[in-house]
Amino acid sequence: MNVNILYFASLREQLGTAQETLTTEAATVGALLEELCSRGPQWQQALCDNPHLQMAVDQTVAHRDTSLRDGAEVAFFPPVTGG
Amino acid sequence: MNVNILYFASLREQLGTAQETLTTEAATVGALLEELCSRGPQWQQALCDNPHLQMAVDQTVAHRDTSLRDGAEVAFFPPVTGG
Amino acid sequence: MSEWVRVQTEDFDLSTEVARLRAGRADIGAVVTFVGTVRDINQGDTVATLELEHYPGMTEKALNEIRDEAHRRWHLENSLIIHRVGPLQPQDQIVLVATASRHRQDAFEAAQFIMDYLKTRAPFWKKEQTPDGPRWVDARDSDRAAAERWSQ
Amino acid sequence: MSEWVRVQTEDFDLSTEVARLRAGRADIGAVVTFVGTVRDINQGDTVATLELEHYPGMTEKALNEIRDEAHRRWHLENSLIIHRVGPLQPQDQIVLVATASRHRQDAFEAAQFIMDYLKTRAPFWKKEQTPDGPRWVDARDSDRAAAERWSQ
Repeated sequence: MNVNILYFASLREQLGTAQETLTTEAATVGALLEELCSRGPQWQQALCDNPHLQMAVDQTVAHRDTSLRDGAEVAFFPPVTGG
Repeated sequence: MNVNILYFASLREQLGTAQETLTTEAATVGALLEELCSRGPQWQQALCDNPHLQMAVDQTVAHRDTSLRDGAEVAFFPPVTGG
Repeated sequence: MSEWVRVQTEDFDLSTEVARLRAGRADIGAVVTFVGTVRDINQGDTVATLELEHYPGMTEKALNEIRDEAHRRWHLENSLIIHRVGPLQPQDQIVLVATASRHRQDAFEAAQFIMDYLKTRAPFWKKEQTPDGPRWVDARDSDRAAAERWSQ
Repeated sequence: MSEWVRVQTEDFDLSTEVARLRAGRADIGAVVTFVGTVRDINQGDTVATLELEHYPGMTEKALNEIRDEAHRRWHLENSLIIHRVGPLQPQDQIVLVATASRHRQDAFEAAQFIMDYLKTRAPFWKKEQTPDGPRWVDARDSDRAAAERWSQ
């Protein structure tokens, strides 16, 4: 299946990418994270070693055990600082 | 001594007076109230029988035992309802 | 009358007053305003007009004391109180309280404190014109309770 | 985007927005507004400009959810949230939350609730330009604590 992944703010800058479409077998956000972090230390550090990492699936706050579906929009971002 | 007495809102309407200057020997607001209430049942009811009566001396919230001085401004009024 | 406490018959403009409150103060991060307005219904009856009476002199003194107390209790960069008097219609603005601070908690709490104290300590009285004739508005127990929570 | 939740680059006018919030609602007795503004100093450093990034789509969804929750928890006649994005300067307005209710306690509490939830749940991120270069603003523990007090 395909998922559309978005990166925001400091994560976007650290990873040098704002958006990608990935073909994956990951059933959950957690499995998708493992797949992304296997790309190298930069990904490991920004995503898997980041205790403050926030995530959303289809624009709703998600967790590592949130399920993915084909065509899902997955977003990773740091804690929000608006207002 | 002379005191200047002000009546506000519903009290002003009940007593039919907004202001008077009174020559009195009353040493406290309480003594002044007794003097005013001796004028008749209308005064007794509006002032001395009124559990919600508020009072001020020289534009500061006062009580029955607050002292009076010559030239003092004494005010009687109901609970406030602004805002 | 202080620059930051006004009792007036005229209406006020929120944007103008907030701009004045903030002018030249780049350390402000939060502005809270409260505007009280005339409702067309009170205690089940239609209100045609409202007349606001006050005690000139003591009113300004009481409002300044409330404002000073708010500045003692919270870290405020500035604050403003405007209260109208005279005849008012439904939907008219009655009162403006505006507070400015670095962080929002100070501005929020100080604005609530000023309103709670104003409601129970500033000598204003409201008289409503209803279909059954004029009546003086009664003080509310809920206002007394709201003011008491700030007692130290 | 809902009529009462807006994400925009343009500035807003407080009086205009409050007039729109109140239009035709004579049962409103209390309007509380919160305006967040850019401070020229943050964490000890001079801030020259601020850039606000957001997550288009999720932002509006999150703000609408926060607004709906406020209407479930308090008796509100209306409310409004406007949040700006893009480059901002010191003293610029960032966010407006406005709440209108019959009695002031609802408006005050709902405005605080919306701000506390917005600060911790709406996907906005601030980047400051300081003399030492650009930096992403850190989330504040005090904002997390403020949001937690509304947990049921």
